[in-house]
Amino acid sequence: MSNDNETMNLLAAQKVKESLKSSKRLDNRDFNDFREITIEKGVISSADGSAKVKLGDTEVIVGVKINVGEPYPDSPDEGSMMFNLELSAISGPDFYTGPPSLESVEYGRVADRAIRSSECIDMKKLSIISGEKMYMIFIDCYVTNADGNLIDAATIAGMAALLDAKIPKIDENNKIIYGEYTDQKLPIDMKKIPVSVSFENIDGQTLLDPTAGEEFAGDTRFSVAVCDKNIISFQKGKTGTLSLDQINEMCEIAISKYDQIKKKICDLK
Amino acid sequence: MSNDNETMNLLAAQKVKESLKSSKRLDNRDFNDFREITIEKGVISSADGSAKVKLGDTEVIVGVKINVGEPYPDSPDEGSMMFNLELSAISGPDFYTGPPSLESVEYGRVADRAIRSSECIDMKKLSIISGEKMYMIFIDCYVTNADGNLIDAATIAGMAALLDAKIPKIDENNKIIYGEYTDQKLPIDMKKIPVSVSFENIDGQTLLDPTAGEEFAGDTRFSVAVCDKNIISFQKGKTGTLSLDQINEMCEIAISKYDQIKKKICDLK
Amino acid sequence: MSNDNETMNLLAAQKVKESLKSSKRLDNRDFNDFREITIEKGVISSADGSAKVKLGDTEVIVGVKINVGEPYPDSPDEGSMMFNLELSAISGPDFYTGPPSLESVEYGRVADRAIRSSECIDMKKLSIISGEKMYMIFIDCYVTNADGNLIDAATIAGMAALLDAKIPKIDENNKIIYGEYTDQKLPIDMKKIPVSVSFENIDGQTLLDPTAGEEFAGDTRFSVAVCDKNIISFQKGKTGTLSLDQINEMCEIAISKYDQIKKKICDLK
Amino acid sequence: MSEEKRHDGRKPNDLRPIEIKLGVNKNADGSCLLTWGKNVVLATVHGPKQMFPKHLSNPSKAVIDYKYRMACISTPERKSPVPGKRDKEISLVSGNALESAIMVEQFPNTVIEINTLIFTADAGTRVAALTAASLAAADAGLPMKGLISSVAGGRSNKQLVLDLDKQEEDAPDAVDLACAMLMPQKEIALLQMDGFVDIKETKEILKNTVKGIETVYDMQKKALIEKYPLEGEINE
Amino acid sequence: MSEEKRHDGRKPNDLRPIEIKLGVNKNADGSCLLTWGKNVVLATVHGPKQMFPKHLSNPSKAVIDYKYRMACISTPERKSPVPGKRDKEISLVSGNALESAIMVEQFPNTVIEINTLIFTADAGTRVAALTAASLAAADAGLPMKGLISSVAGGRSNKQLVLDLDKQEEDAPDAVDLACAMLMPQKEIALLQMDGFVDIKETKEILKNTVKGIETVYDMQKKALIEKYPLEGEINE
Amino acid sequence: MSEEKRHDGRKPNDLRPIEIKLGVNKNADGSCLLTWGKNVVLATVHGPKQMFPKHLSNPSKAVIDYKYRMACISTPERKSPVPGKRDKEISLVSGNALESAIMVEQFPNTVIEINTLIFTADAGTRVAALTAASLAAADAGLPMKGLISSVAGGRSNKQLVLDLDKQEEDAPDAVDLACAMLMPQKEIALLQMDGFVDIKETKEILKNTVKGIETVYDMQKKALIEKYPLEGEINE
Repeated sequence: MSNDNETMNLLAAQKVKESLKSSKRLDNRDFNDFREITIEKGVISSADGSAKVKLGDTEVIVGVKINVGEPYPDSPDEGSMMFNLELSAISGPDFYTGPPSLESVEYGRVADRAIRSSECIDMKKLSIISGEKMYMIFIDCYVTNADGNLIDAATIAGMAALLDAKIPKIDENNKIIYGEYTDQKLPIDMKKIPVSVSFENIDGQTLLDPTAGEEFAGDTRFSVAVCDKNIISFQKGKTGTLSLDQINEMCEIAISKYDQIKKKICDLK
Repeated sequence: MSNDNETMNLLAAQKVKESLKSSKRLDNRDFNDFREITIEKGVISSADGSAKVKLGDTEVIVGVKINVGEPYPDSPDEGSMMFNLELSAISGPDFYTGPPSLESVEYGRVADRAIRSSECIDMKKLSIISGEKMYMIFIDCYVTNADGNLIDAATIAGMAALLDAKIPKIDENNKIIYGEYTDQKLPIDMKKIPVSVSFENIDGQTLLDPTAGEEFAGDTRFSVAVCDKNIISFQKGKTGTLSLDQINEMCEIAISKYDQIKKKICDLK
Repeated sequence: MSNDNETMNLLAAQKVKESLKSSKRLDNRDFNDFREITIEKGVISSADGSAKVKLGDTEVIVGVKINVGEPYPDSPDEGSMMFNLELSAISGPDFYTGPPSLESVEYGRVADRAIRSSECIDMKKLSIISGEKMYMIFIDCYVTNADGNLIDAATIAGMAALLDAKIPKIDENNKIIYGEYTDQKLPIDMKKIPVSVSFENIDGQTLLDPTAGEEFAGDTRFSVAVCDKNIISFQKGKTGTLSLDQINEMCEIAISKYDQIKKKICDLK
Repeated sequence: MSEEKRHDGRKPNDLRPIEIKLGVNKNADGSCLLTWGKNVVLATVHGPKQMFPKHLSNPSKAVIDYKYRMACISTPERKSPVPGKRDKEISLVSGNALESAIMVEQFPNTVIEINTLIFTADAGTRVAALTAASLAAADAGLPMKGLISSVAGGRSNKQLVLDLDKQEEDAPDAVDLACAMLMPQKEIALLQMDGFVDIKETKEILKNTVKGIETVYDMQKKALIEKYPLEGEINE
Repeated sequence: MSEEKRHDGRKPNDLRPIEIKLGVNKNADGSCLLTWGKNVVLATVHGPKQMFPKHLSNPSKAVIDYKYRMACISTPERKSPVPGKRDKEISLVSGNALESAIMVEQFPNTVIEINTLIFTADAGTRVAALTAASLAAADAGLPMKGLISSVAGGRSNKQLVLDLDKQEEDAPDAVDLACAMLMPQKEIALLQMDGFVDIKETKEILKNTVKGIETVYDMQKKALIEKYPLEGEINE
Repeated sequence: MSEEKRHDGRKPNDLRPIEIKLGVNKNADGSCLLTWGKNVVLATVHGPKQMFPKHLSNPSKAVIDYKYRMACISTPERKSPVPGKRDKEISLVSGNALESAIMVEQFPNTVIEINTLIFTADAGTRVAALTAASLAAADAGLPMKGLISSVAGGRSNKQLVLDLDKQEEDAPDAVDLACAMLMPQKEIALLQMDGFVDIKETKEILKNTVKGIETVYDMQKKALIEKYPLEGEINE
């Protein structure tokens, strides 16, 4: 039998808040710790690159497809990249399988901007014929279990899948030969790998890498993407507000997490 | 004044079941007989080929349009065919004029598969320039009165309209000259004409060519398309189940009906 | 706090009808007079031509964009024109921001036909290369305050924006160079400027240039577009009926209004 | 005005042949199959019936949901099945015209679905569809103040003519005026025109069109009386 | 019929390796991750729950809302995320098949959402999805008359074979028959076929397919018994 | 940081000229026409009013339905009227920001429609729209905890600047940070940024942006006090 989701969510939120009164997260994590992260590459044989990422009970699968297309008029010598995130009933009982929800649009665009702002992919190297042909990278992210912090999970999985991807062979007419690959990987600068770090603010306390329960308890999300010591994107989400000091503090924490997560992404074989 | 459709449908179903208790169909037909079939060709002057088919009180109109298009990458030397079936309020009170219903999608695809699997159209002969230009056949079926067994009616009408169709003239740029025709017909192999035979299962009894009332009374549809002694497609519809023996028996019956229906289709002038 | 629109509309209609009993419009206008018209050109710096028109409290903003496209097969030597009218919540509380409403489709098409039928734009002069390239004129009309008679306001604003428009420069590949303009205006024949004149029929009395309140009170709209002494389009709107005499009379009145409105449109600098 | 023969042999005020079949659609509450020259149109009426979603219904009258649709196979080039702006506008003004004839206030909170489907199109499809729809509404037994009768008039190749076909409509000087009247009251319920024509000719076209509408009305009456001998008389 | 080895070494009636994981999705009421050869499919079940808009619900039973979806990344060329006619048809017939197994009349006015998502596709995706969905429904504890077990049979390169992969399905003489049965009752709940095959071979393919379905059913039972030792027994 | 003049003569922390007109839209409950440099945006507020379909309403607060829309004519190339992902995201985060200022819990089960339409776009449209929308909400007399004031800061051509225009935003090293605050409480209600900038500069940009927001807030207050002499004071 299905549960009344809203009641369930309220109960979950209450438990989180109760525990926070004694400054404890339900899973006993430090406020500024990520949950356990596991990354598995090459999980989707039909994709040109793929990864499955688990962030605690949150699980996402990302596949990368490389096509050939016509470059945009304002960047005739560059390839393109598109990040698409899908939430459906498969992701959890709060979602519906149908036209993209506003949430999935927001999450996908935040992950897209983190990767784009890092400039980790050398778009110039993805040009085939100036003004005529270039490689288009499609990154499709499926949330297979939503337990909070989908933005960070999607960004990690997106980068892992991009690093896993091989460039397909093309024929003399610059059409993809499906199933055949060059020995080239995507032109990714390992010094520019982006890392997204998200927080939930609950009654003045900010928790890094929130679970779904913690997200139900809070009314303010903040995601900051970093690249080494640099900030590359911000996104405040939901209806709550934050102070300037809180923002600055979260930036510092995010930078302190960079090496840990980057290593996770880059050390994979 | 409009009737409450669902109540009407239930009443119709009850009558059918009552009659079946004494092994009688309401129209006194043998369980394995088609209703009277009339086929009229050339009914739509704006189409390149057309036919109106009546199957008892079920009536459908099919028009064929032939366009020029680019061949699919995986079949550069072949033409293409598309069967589209439309149910709307015009078809009957159970339908709504709007985006295609799931039912209309299913019926259209079953009729499409029957014609496609028969390989009666020589797709190679519809190529104009390899990899560049070919003839596209659009078959549009409008249900103008729904009284059961739309799949068989649509398939018969589709074949009759295809046999009626003339290939339009094209200019030096391979564009259609509307209203002018070559003296060529579509390359159809008269030995491969497909025939679809559908059954409704009501409390264990299977009735060939069910009326709408019989369809309301049953919960299982089975359609088998045949070509001479060959089976070319199956579709079990609706939520009921069938035994293997029932399937085998319906296949035999369908094959026994082939000559009768094929003759109807082919003997037209 | 928001008002119950329907009740408000009914009240407004009652006031109008009450006043009409003593043959008076609420704003004391003569039955056959337009409200004050103000036209301002060049109001949208991002458009190639634009105008804001106020007709009493009705306000519309029209922008013209000129693109390069492929001509239609049946007019290889001509440019094209498209008029689009948008009603949204910004227009008034009776409208909704979403897919185009039937009303906005009707208003836009009536304004489109008035301009098209006048043949004021020399479409042949908008051809660039016969059968390959031509200028496409997009006219987008936003209703920023709906107080009745949107059709006339949209038609006036459309013509004013067309007269304001400059043709953009194109490069050697016939692509628009955004932000750069030729010193050419659109090829518009000043002798063929169309003028639309609309009436509302309320209990047998016809009022020219109705306000929203008058439209709520009536059940019959009639729009006639004229060009000098010629009739170039009709549109009877809504569910009421008119007599032949009423139509003939409104045609005469519309023609008598031509010079006044045309002068307004053409005298602008 | 010269009285030259038209390309198909008709005189200026001749209509194309019209054939009316009532009650052709067993599933509808009312229906009409109408052939009008090369035009072929089927109209059905279902309702009044409950409207969903409820908040779109009207507590003081039935909503008329009129659909003007052209089959994909009705035009030389295959038409997309997705309705365009033209289809939507014609659906709106045709539904409005029919609403002036049907006693909608008798059926609050309901919807009356009127569907027209044009199988073959040769100009004048909107008036053919509306004429058929009015007959289908009468066939459905809906209480009506009168019939909606409709025809197009206009000009083609310098001649004022009634009921233009596609070839005439494509003339460079063509004027196309579609008109529907509530009959026998002779009230104009639909009027649309495009062209470039002086006021005198406009009035003449209108006058001719009204005459054509009377002819159509007579044919409609005849068809109804044939099917419903008694009611047909009462309708007058 | 020759008994040649198939291109991947299987014998004619061998299925590809199947792996079943139940309850993989913590948020769903029931779920199943199934790998079937190269096919990877996730199925989840949510409900019964209240249906919106209400007028689409059924006062005598739960509505089964089955979605067959292929991920954009499941095919060689990136698939559009917009469902096509094929997706809609498969969703309909698969939902119908499952409805024959679920006691829907126990949950009037509700909806049971069954979602399947194919991550990698290599022919036989509809039977893989349906097999997984049936397990997810059982995992959700829905009252069921039995399990839906499904497999495809057919012909490829003159040989009658079970469980064709994409390469076999692309053979010029390929016959593809998808079948699902309510088990252990052995009632056919889904049957679709395309090809060109005489009646004798058709019967043989059907017979083989039923055998394959029994194999799939055994694997399903095993997976359920492993997770639900007691209930698994009762299911028989 | 150098203090070079910008291409349009502004100093680094200068805003473009802002002009506010309240109550411009007679049909709306509240409205604001705002010109901000070359940007022109109209914002209207309708509601609270009943929400349809009802099952989407919230029993504990009003739903904020914020629409960020760019007119087809607002950009060099004609923009499609169909909203894209960017439009949807900005609508969501802007509506969230306004919700933090409006006492939505006073109006359960209703919807407040906030529509913004950008007629001319020259970078900074989302902050211009949000600033206008907040004024329109105040003009509508909605009970509010404060105003939402918004501005963008960033970097262009090695200089930290406020309120970038399109030309500055197109610089290769551009950083674009859009920020909105609930004022006078100084709580950040919207924050979005793209770029590549070290933490020190980030903090400086944030600090500058907050200063710019105070300037915008002063202009908003002034406009409200001018129109509503008494209420404006109470707002503090």
